[in-house]
Amino acid sequence: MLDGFLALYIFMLAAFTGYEIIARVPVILHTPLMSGSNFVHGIVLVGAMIALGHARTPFETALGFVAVLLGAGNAAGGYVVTERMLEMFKSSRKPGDQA
Amino acid sequence: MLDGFLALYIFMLAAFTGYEIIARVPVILHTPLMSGSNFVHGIVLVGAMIALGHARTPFETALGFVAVLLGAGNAAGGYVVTERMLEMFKSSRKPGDQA
Amino acid sequence: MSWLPTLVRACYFIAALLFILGLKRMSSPRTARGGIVWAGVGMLLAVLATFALPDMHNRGLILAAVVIGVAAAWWSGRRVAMTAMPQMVALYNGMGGGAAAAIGAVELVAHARRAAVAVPDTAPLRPESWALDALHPVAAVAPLSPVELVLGVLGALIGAVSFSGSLVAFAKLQGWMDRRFVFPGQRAVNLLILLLALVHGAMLATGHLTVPATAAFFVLALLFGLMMTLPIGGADMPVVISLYNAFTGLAVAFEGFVLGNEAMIIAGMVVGAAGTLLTQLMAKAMNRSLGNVLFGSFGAAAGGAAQEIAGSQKPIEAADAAVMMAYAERVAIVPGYGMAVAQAQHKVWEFARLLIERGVKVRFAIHPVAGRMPGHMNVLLAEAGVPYDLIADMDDINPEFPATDVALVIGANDVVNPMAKTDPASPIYGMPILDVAAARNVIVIKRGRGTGFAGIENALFYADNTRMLYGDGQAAAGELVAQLKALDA
Amino acid sequence: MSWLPTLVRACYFIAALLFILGLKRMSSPRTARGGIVWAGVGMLLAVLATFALPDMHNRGLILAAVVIGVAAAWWSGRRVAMTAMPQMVALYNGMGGGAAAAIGAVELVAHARRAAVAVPDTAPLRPESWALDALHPVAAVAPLSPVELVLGVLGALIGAVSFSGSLVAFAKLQGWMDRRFVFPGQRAVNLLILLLALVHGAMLATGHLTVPATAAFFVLALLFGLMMTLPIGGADMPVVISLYNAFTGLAVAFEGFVLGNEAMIIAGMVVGAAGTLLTQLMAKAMNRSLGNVLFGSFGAAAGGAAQEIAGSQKPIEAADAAVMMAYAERVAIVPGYGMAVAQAQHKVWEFARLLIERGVKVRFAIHPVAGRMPGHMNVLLAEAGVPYDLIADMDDINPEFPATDVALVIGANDVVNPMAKTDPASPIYGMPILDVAAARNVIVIKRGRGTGFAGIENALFYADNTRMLYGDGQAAAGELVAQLKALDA
Ligand SMILES: NC(=O)c1ccc[n+]([C@@H]2O[C@H](COP(=O)([O-])OP(=O)(O)OC[C@H]3O[C@@H](n4cnc5c(N)ncnc54)[C@H](OP(=O)(O)O)[C@@H]3O)[C@@H](O)[C@H]2O)c1
Ligand SMILES: NC(=O)c1ccc[n+]([C@@H]2O[C@H](COP(=O)([O-])OP(=O)(O)OC[C@H]3O[C@@H](n4cnc5c(N)ncnc54)[C@H](OP(=O)(O)O)[C@@H]3O)[C@@H](O)[C@H]2O)c1
Repeated sequence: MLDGFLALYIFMLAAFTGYEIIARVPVILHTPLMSGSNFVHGIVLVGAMIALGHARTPFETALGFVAVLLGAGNAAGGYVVTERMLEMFKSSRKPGDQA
Repeated sequence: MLDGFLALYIFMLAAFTGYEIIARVPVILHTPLMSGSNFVHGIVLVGAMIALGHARTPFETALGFVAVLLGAGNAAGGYVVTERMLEMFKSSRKPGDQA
Repeated sequence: MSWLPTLVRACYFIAALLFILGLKRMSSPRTARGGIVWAGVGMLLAVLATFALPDMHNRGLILAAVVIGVAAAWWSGRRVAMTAMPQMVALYNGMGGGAAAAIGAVELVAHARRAAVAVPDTAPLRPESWALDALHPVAAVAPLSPVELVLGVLGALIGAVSFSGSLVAFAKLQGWMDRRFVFPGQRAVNLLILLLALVHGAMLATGHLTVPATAAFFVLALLFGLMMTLPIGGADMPVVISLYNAFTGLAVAFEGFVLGNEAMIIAGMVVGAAGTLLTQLMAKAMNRSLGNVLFGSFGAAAGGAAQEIAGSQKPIEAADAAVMMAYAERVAIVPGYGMAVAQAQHKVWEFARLLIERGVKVRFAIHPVAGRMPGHMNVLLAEAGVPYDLIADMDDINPEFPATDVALVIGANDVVNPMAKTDPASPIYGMPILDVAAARNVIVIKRGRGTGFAGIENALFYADNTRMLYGDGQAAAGELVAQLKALDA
Repeated sequence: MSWLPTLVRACYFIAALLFILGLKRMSSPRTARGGIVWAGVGMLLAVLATFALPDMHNRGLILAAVVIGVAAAWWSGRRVAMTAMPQMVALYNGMGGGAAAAIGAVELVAHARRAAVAVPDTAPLRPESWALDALHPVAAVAPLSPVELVLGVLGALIGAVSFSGSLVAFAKLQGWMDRRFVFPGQRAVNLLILLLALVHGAMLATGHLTVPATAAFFVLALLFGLMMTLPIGGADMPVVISLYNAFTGLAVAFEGFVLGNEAMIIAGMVVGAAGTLLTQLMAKAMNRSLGNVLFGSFGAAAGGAAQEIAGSQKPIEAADAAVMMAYAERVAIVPGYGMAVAQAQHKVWEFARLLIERGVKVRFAIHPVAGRMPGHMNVLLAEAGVPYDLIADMDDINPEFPATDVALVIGANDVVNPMAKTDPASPIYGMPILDVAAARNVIVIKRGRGTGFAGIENALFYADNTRMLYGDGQAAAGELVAQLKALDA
């Protein structure tokens, strides 16, 4: 339970941080932000690498391989799609002063 | 260093949380919020109580006593003053719909 | 403890910091573009650091999987059309959920193996212990603690639901699955599946880690994600995708706890919270509650007591429409999904510029759910180079329609359908709409008599002051441009 | 580990949660009042839980100190006038900083004692170990770790600076210290003191914990807080208090790390970050940079090449002023510090209500730094019951002054001084002001020829369209009310 508390604090604070970041975001950014946060949980790739890196049995190795494959897809795909969506904001930044 | 990292994470996340809470606060609330956060660090009282509770020598006890005294002043005074400031917002909440 | 793991943890810390800062930047239009780069740098750092971890086996396999996964996703993400973005997000999000579930499976299997050996592993057998030290200093070489087991199982459940659910969402938006899948008693069946999955999960979490139970648990979880998503209409998919996005975040955070990996905990939890709020905001923009999206019966009433519409659609020629707008004082352009399909934004903007040069006051009126994703129209108009100050929100422009000479509707349907206000039997009843009917004249560009997303008739097209300009969006806009130029020549 | 410490930690967790939620509520006008109650409940919970900790000595002393401290602060906080609030915040904040410094001192002394004994304490000798387990499982019974020592010393330094600095701020605002304390080479001296304090701190942190070094460290730290605050003018005090508030938060977080107390870490850090941002916002509202506030020479140039003002002040009778406003179409009321001093807000609102009843459009124009604390005027007007929608920000109302018939300035001076725009030698040069001079007529209520906070002349009072209504704010407003009523009778 001891360590549980520290984890609880981290969970709580991370939740507040995430919540506050999104609060008051304009509608126009909903989809890019969804995509961006989709990219961020691509960090699951790191966990998948660790899982595969410590797999002992063939079954664990196979599962770990799938995990890394999927995780890599999440991270790379999330990045490309978000980047493409946000690229759209480039051209219109010049004419308008602020949004 | 191990535990240092966890502390670092907590420091970072708490800082983000605090920062985000204040961002975009109206001028009218600057002073009450300053007072309110002044109250919140009155939690130092808890630390002072622990320090006094574990004091061994008379000198430590004296220091601890001062710490508790000051901490209690911070907490109680911060509460009263903030409460009085915020009470002002009561009357005007009714006529105006929202601020 | 050597310096290497410390260095890796420092990289993780920086990555977590960059993720948060990146998301912060992404939530403001001015800094949004830089945000994804920051987050990307964080990701790169974390992945490279993980490669450098000591005591990692299967390095070749890891590299292969990473390369294949990245290459496939990069390639597919680069080449899809802009309009297909939402389903790609669903796809990649499902992958993340699947990865979390697979990690949970590996951990459960490894836990069962270790528990079977009875003697706890020695350090080299479970070398990731360095990462675990912090959160459970004593349990490092022992099997998972009860809290870890519970969170690991929960993470696997949520991840699996997100995986299969996101794939269904992908298939629906991709057009592979046109029909909604509904049958009587569906809710009860879904609830039963969820309950069964939870029961099996509880078994796993309390140490009954048999192979059948594990398999059944994952099958049930995947089935639940499938069944839960099948009955939801495609119109609600962006909200559902956002929800699964939050799910995946949570699953990643929980599996991060099991692995003792702080970067996963924090990134996952931040996304979990941010995604939950985002889901609510998106549902709100469509004037729906989240519960209504997930369990409601959108479209179920459609075709029922649908209101009869009197009158006929009155066509107009491009030349007449161009003249009408050329001599108008105020024109509001209302784009919708059709403009996206026809990729007509460039032509539309060219037309608008010509009008502006003639002194006409032109504004673009954007409904929050026009198109197929929130901000869809804004993104397209931004691509075409329309300045922000010409783009008006629904709330801003609605009071201005009565003073507008011509409202040019291009490929929009549901978002300008007055029946949302008048017909309680309509599936879009209650959705706030753009009040174009209040404009002096309305010109509607669409290909024919096709309905919009909700699949219902639109009284606007039959109104006295409405004229229909039939044709593909891009072609019609091009013709308007040509006519306008001809006017001056 | 018994269940009691776990319960206490659970209480701390809830307290931290309530603090954050409370602060969140306090940052929106609608929910602000509830916010302090939430935070208060959290504090109560944390304190009660701490009393229940096992192995606490000196319970009687603790109770006595708590009762005395709470009673004194409660009593003083209840009875001060509303206008004295800022200095009370400074006082209580200083107390918090002092408490953090004292905790640091206790920990350093105890550390020295333990280090001297050479054998580590046994568990009952340092029973707070339960709280330390989490952050440093092994070091629990050993002396402080290097990181803890460094953070402990740093926390003590920051806390001591906040303590003495806040007391100076209190004395200045209370009017006990009118003169700013400046001498040549002041910055160099201050820097030297800080350096010496840091050197002594480094000694302590590296284990040279002699009594003289410890004493010197604290004396230097307190001295630095004093010297740093003395040269700052009273007008900048709210910003400085906010800065020290953030300091105290940081100090509390660092000492919390030393004690292994998560509630302190989180509450302190949240306040540290929030306070830093708030300080910047406040400085920005006064059009100053933080560096300029801390190291600038506000008012130093005053009296130098001050611009000569031509013309004379033209008085007006209350009866004439009342008639003028009674038949005006638009009236803007501009309150300032004088209204707070005279407690005239109720009379002013009564007068405004009478005008509104007669059909006059009345608005209150609030400058962000009118009065002596940000939001001072808003608080007073809210107290009197003025609805929000009659209150206008500077940015909103400035463009409206040219269309305003009468601007009624009551007790404001610096915030309506046009020399902020015209006279680069003026100490308020560059501060944005309320543009009352643009109104058709200006009526100024003040007692005489007293200057405002910046101590400079005001060209507005000599303008052609300005009339002076001399008198105490409350009396003058009362007379206006009476004259207005007489008009109808
Ligand atoms: N924004 C979101 O987040 C989101 C997500 C999912 C669903 N939705 C839903 O999608 C709908 C959006 O409304 P909307 O008004 O934008 O679109 P809509 O109601 O789907 O209508 C699109 C119209 O465009 C026309 N069209 C299609 N292709 C065209 C082309 N190439 N050239 C010209 N016209 C073309 C179609 O008529 P023809 O076939 O006759 O040409 C159709 O009536 C709402 O019901 C909303 O709830 C929104
Ligand atoms: N808001 C903040 O955060 C803050 C904090 C600290 C300092 N400041 C500074 O304070 C100043 C605020 O400007 P301000 O225009 O509100 O006030 P001000 O410039 O201080 O002027 C106040 C005026 O009120 C008059 N007055 C005093 N007592 C009165 C009474 N009983 N009845 C009627 N009039 C009375 C005084 O003139 P007579 O003596 O002739 O009556 C004086 O000219 C700015 O310089 C600002 O930078 C602001």
